[in-house]
Amino acid sequence: MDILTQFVVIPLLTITGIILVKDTRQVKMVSAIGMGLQLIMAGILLFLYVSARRAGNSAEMLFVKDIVWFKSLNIHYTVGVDGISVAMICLTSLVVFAGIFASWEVDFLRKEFFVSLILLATGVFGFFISIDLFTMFLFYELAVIPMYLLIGIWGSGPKEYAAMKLTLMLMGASALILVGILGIYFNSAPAGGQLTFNILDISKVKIPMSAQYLFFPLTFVGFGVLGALFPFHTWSPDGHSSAPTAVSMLHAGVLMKLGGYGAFRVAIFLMPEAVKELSWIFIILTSVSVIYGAFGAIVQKDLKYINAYSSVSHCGLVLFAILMLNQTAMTGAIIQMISHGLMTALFFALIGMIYGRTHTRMINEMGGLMKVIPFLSVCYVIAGLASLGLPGFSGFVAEMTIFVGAFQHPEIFYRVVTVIAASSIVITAVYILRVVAILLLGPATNEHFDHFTDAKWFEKVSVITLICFIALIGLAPFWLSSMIGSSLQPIMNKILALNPF
Amino acid sequence: MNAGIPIQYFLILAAIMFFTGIYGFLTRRNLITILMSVELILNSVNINFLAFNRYLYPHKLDGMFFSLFIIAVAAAEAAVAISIIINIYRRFTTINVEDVDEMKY
Amino acid sequence: MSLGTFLELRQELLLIAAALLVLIAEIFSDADKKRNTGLLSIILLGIVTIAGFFPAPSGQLFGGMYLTTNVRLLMKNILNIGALLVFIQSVTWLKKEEHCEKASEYFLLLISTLIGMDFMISAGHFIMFYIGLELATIPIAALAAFDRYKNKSAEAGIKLILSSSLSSGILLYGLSLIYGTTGSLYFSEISALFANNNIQILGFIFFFTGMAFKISIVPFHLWTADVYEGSPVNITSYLSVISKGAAIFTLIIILFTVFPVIIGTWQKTIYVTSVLTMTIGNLFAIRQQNLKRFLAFSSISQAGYILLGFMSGNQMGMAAVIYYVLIYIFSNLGAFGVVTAISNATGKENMDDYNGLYHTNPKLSLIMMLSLFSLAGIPPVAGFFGKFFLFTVAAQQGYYLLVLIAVLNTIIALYYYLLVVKAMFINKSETPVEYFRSDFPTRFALGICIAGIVVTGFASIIFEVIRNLSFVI
Amino acid sequence: MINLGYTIWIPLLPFLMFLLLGLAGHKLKHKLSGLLGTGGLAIITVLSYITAYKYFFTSEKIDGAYQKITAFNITWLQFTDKLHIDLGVLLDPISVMMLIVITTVSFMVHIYSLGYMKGEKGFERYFAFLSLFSFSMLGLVLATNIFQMYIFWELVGVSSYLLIGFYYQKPSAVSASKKAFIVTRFADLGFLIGILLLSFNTKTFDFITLTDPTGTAIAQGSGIVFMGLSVMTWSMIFVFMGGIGKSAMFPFHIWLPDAMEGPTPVSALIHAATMVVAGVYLIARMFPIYTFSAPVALEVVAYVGAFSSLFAAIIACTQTDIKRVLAYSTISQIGYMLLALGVSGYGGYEGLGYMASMFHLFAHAMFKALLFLGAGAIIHAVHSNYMTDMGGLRKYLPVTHMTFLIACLTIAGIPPLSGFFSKDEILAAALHSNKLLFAVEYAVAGLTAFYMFRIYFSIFWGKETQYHETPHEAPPTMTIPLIVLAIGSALSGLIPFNELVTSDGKAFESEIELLVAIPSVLIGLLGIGIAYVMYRKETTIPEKLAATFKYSYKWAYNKFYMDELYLFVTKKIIFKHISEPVAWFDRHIVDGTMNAIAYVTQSVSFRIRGLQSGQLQKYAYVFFTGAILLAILFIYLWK
Amino acid sequence: MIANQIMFFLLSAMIIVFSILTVISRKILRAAIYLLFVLVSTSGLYFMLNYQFLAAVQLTVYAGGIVVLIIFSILLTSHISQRFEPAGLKKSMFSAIAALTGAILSIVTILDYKFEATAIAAKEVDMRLIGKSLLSVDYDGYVLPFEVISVLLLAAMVAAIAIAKKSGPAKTQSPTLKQE
Repeated sequence: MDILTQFVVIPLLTITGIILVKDTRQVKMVSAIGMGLQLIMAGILLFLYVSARRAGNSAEMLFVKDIVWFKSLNIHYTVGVDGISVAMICLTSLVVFAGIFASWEVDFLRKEFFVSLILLATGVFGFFISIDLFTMFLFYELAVIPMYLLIGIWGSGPKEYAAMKLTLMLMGASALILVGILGIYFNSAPAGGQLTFNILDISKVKIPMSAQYLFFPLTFVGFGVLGALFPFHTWSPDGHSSAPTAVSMLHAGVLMKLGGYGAFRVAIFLMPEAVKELSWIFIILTSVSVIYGAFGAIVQKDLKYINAYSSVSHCGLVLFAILMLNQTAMTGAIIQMISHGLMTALFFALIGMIYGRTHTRMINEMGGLMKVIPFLSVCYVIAGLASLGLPGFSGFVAEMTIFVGAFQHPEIFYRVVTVIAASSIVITAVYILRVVAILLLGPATNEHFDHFTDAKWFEKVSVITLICFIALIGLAPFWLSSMIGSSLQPIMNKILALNPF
Repeated sequence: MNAGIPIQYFLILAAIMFFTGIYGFLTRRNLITILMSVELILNSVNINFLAFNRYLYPHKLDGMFFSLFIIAVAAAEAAVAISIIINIYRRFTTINVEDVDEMKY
Repeated sequence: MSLGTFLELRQELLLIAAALLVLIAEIFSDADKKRNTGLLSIILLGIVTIAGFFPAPSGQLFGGMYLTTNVRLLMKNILNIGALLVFIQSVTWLKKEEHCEKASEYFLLLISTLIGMDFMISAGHFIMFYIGLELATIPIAALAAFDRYKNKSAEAGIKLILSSSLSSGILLYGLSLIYGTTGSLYFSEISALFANNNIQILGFIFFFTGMAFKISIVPFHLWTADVYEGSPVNITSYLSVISKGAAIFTLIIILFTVFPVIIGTWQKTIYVTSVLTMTIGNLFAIRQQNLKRFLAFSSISQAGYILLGFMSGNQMGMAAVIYYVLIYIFSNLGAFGVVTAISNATGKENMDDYNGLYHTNPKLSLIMMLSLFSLAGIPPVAGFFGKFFLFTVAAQQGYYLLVLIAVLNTIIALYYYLLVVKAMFINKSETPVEYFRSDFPTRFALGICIAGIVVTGFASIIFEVIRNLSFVI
Repeated sequence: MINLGYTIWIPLLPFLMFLLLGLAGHKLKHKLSGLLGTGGLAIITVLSYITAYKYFFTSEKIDGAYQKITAFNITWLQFTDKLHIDLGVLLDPISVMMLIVITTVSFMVHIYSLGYMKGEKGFERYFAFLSLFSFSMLGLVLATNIFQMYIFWELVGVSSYLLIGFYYQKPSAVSASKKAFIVTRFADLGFLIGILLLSFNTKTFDFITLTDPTGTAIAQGSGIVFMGLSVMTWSMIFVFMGGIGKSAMFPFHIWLPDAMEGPTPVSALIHAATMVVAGVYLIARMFPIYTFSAPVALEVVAYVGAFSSLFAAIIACTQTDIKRVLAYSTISQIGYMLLALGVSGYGGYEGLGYMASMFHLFAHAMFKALLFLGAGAIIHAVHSNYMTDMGGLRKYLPVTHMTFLIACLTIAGIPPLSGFFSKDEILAAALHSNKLLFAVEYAVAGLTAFYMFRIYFSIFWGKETQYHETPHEAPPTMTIPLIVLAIGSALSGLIPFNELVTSDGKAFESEIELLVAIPSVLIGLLGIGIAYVMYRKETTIPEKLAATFKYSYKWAYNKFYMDELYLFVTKKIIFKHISEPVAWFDRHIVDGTMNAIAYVTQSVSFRIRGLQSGQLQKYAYVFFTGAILLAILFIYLWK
Repeated sequence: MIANQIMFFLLSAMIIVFSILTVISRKILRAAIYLLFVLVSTSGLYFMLNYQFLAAVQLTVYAGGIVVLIIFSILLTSHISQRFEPAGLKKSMFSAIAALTGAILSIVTILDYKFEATAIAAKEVDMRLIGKSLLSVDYDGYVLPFEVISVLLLAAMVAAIAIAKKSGPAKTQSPTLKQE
């Protein structure tokens, strides 16, 4: 079996294992082992990828495996990775791994919980390795549905409402995507010949402009919903706030990245001409997302809402950057995805842990936690600092790459919008520091808090793993950036060749 | 036998009968009269078939046979319908169609 | 009659033979052994089903009155499989005291409807088609009214038989007009003589409404919900999958072979009605509490999606429709199987009764969930593939707007499917359905459904086979 | 070429120390962690002095000019072929000078803190943060490119945030730290935009390329005009915005006085000697671009500096919290430096302002750190920040008293202390360039002398105050740094800056301009005299004066209501009129739309239920009319 | 006006009048009788069209079978003298409009079309031909439908039995009639 398919197979085997074990206590171990293995696999993949590139393999996608599936429609099971997918796979395995540990104390229907969680992960992994639009779409939908159960069963607050809203909005998004990919499919051979779902093959032809005008907005908005594009972001705050910890982590950390990645792989990559013509509309929307999300976060009282809005803002930046059709900005977008994935997963993990102790997420009901649970609080501060783009953490690298890249755009409109988007860094600082100040600093407000215990070992595993990687990217971004950049190079060349500015 | 009568006459007659049957189906309250309306409808179709057959395609017998089978089917249908109607009467003690509406919305 | 003729006709002949055997068994068996006729019917139908998979020659019999091709055979096989599943699911219900003596009638009627459907599919002549249609309808009406002591059952029966007679009246009127303008009732001759004139369109529309009635296409669907609710559960599932599937098969065959000339008209017709069907079906389904009624509306909207596959007059559309019906049979029978099992065990059919079902009957809940997801078109179950191909067909013809409407409708559909999932998995209940162990037939049938739901999608070979067979309609 | 590669360890060592103390500090003994931090700093102080020696006295000069040496450089993040962030060490006169300043002051502060922070909870955290700060500050001054500078610019910001909020359980400290961070962050946005503009025009971040007077970067970009100013000017103004924020110039000065909530040694290090002069350093670093490409921006620098210095000096006269007075004094002095840069030219004597600015920076670092540390010793002794609680302390704190006096004299510009020389040269430079600014600076010089001696007299002389416990002189760990710094302040005037730190690296001749110097000394003495009269003994003059200039006093006392203005902007405008409406909009309009869709679907579903009436005939009616309508539609309407 | 035209119009008038009476009569038994008249008149039309066999079938099966069945069922379920409430005005109005629209639509469409008689000579429809066609397996032979309809009739019979058959102990006693 090829290495990429294993990313789907290992979770499935893990699920089987979970179903088979009798003792519910072993469920956790099985999941942890499975996802640990997955993490190791991701590491191996990264290594293999980098060494293959070093060895001079300049194919656009590596480890390509192509199996004809539905022959008559030319649907293939095609997997392959470039630097971007490798990065996303690593991110996913990290977040899932951390998520398993963050949900160590789930008791209610434990087996089902971990099965759903890993099923969700399967969908995400499958999505990232696919280079066939059909399988990509299949895995996308696969990832959405476990979400419903996870939020609906193990969530809190108005969980049923939130779960339903989230699912329906995401499926609505997938409706647009479906129409989009069908449109792409039927225009994938304008000069006659075999229609195809293969992204690489489609990218070699020019989809007729009339089709692009129709299908670019559809696919972009479709994936944009998942990427929390204004005004379709509203599933995100409610969904996050009701979801259990690990689900929030996975959701904000990984699932929202499907949006950015998909928009990049499908909407932008396949229809660059339309991007050039229509990007201004979406640039406006995304920059609204960026600013709006940040402002929205300022006045929220629920920790998860704050982070949900912050995710809107950060993910808006991803979509913003990929629309720039500029290698640097796109590199930044990919790094931002990874960075945001890690940061927000960390945030949600911490919020979950804090909630597990205080049983509230309202910041004004808490205070002075730094004194009682220093470890978690310090981690929260670190997450906050990373989120506001402090150098040394991944957020800075991502944001700066985006801003510098976007600012190289030859048209003044795009540069002005870049400046507007850049101003979000200040607003981000405002809401992050507000939370830190109210939640962690100051005198302890509640006597009950005094007997809290600090993080347990599994919580530490979860949190430290994430922090390490955030810092790793922040301190040594060059390898990631060059890996992604070199993967983007051929794509950009192709786009620019088709579409010279 | 039918000289001087254009085919349209038959067709119009059938149409009138057909839509009278429809009207009956839509307005009669008694299940049995509704069934009778159905018979009107089927009868009108038969007239159509036969008229077409005789006027336009007299060398074949499709229309006639179709009518024949329609009559047979109508009989079977009527039998089953009537047995159900009787059952309805036992259950509801009425065969007023408007009262047979336990299930709705 | 040569052996070849027999082989071509074997589906129908075997079914007739089966019907007669059941009848004889009924007549000559003791009163206390009558329930064995159920077993006999299942075995007989099983034999027929298996026999259907042996290759058979294509061709026409009775001067073109009866046509058989591989794809028609496949359709019959699919219906047989579905019918067999319904048969198996019925066993538990028929064991009840008030039904056990009528078991052989039950099976006899079902087999005769199956005969009707097979003739309908194989028809090469409108008389054959009409008789098949009625044979597939009239016994069903009796079965709907089967439960003699329930008002709702009688009501369902009368609603079905009267509606269907009205619809067949209109259909016949349409056929008479078509006959009047073409002079033939043979499919092959009509298609050649068809011109796009008003009277023929009128005839076509009337014909279409008759079929639309069988498929429950809006606005010809109104009988559906009431009949589904009132009928015994197994009859409901039979109606919703087998009857509907047969009608869909027949309609697509007739549209593709008899009316290719007016493809523009029927595409428009189907465009309008499919949008209506999906939307209205979904809007009604949202509010349903009774699960049978709920599944009735869901099956209406499913019919709307299936219509998308009609939009292209080519074999791809044909294949997509057949494939979807196959999946739909498995999915819907899965869902109905669970409803049946619970209804048999507890008599509960309302959504509230399903609250907390997962905690008492996890397996049934999971089957229900998978079936509903398949109906909703969620991967990895087969419904996803089926829907995708249907949409592909419509998109191929450039009907992107229609596809978009359809996909948006699947969201509404997903909403109400999730309501059931929510009831089973999320809601809490003071008085949940007690744990019970279903008997073997139920489990067997559900197992097959689940296997079908899972395998049909991933095993692309199934779709490819269907598609290759679809070249000759 | 001399080998200076080891200089990379100068910033790295504190970073390692930070990691060590941050990750494992809570497991170490307090004393050990303090000593570790201090020891690390001792090493890099020595390294810095060696580097300074090597650079100034052994490095090769070309054309008599000091060269910019890139001692170390790696590419950290590649954006495009030309644009990349490097991390490295750039040595040139100003960065080497800053090395000396930072390591010296930091080292002193470390030693001082060992005594000052003794027994505090979070001792090791404190030293970890200090190490982080040292790392960041050193990285900032040694930056080889503007983006590296921005990175460390942010990092010093966050270290400052962490240190201001060191007493995290004290609400005032928490809000002060938050304020400091956000205000500077806002300014940094300007810096970032400036960088973006600059890089867009010049396609480089590299300082050497950027500041080469004959290079392409300076030649480029000045042509494009936007709103009357060249793009280069705009970008330099934006870059300067970052400087305003960090250096607490008007209107971003408001965070600095509040920042005094942090431990006093922190104020000495960060908010007096090093971080706050980063703005000055930034302008000095970019100076060739300012003079050649963006003279207008340089003028802006001058005016902002002049205004801030005057403005802060006035406020300083009215404050009673000694740390706040010192904070305003810092603002005022930094205004001086910026003014000096703003009026400077490039090369030779033209660059007098530049040299003066750096000179003043150096001197200021010494004496202001000394003042703060002295203030710390005082606060340590009397447990209060307010001079109303103090008086007559000269008896109790002799060492502190003497060193404080030296510092006050230095800042007042009394010869032969260092402040005299540096201030004199600033004034001279201003005189040659802009008479108005020159006049302002004279006034500020007087005010400075006045307010410094105001606190000096209030603390050490003034009324005899009764203390709960008799104040004690600080321990040697605290007094030794005072003495060292006092010596530094006194003697640093002797360093020949005109030979070492000049705008083009070449030495030039400069001498005391008596015409400028004598009046300035006199003005200083005048200020001291007034303060002597008013505060030497307990008098009512201050109250009377305050009553006379009631409104202006009140305005000045309330810092011209700048804080209130900021509060208004943040609470009223951002929170009330932007964020809350946004949140409301999101809940009700955006979310509401989604809910409305669901609601409409539901209610449509309810409305049309009549269709399914249960009436067979109604069904048939719909059936029939449906058929008829379809027929009409497809026969007559849409064929 | 020749005899057959008179005949035709007479039969047509009867059919139309009695059809209408069938659907509006307020007495159910009368309605059934009117229906009988309609069916008989129709068979007259069949005679006119020279389809004697079918006319005979019409008379026996329809008039003799179905109508009798209907009358029986009427007797089982209604009082003979029972008068119906007339259909509601709204209902009649709407139904009439719909039916009229449909009728107009159909008639207009039918009249729109030019029917052209075939030139091929008509076949003499005698019993032999009918019998042959009915049992022929070739083109224009109807043996298959003929066979299948026997299944249909069997099924209908079984269906009627299945509905009527009592099975097991009744849970609820049927409220009125005791049949069988």
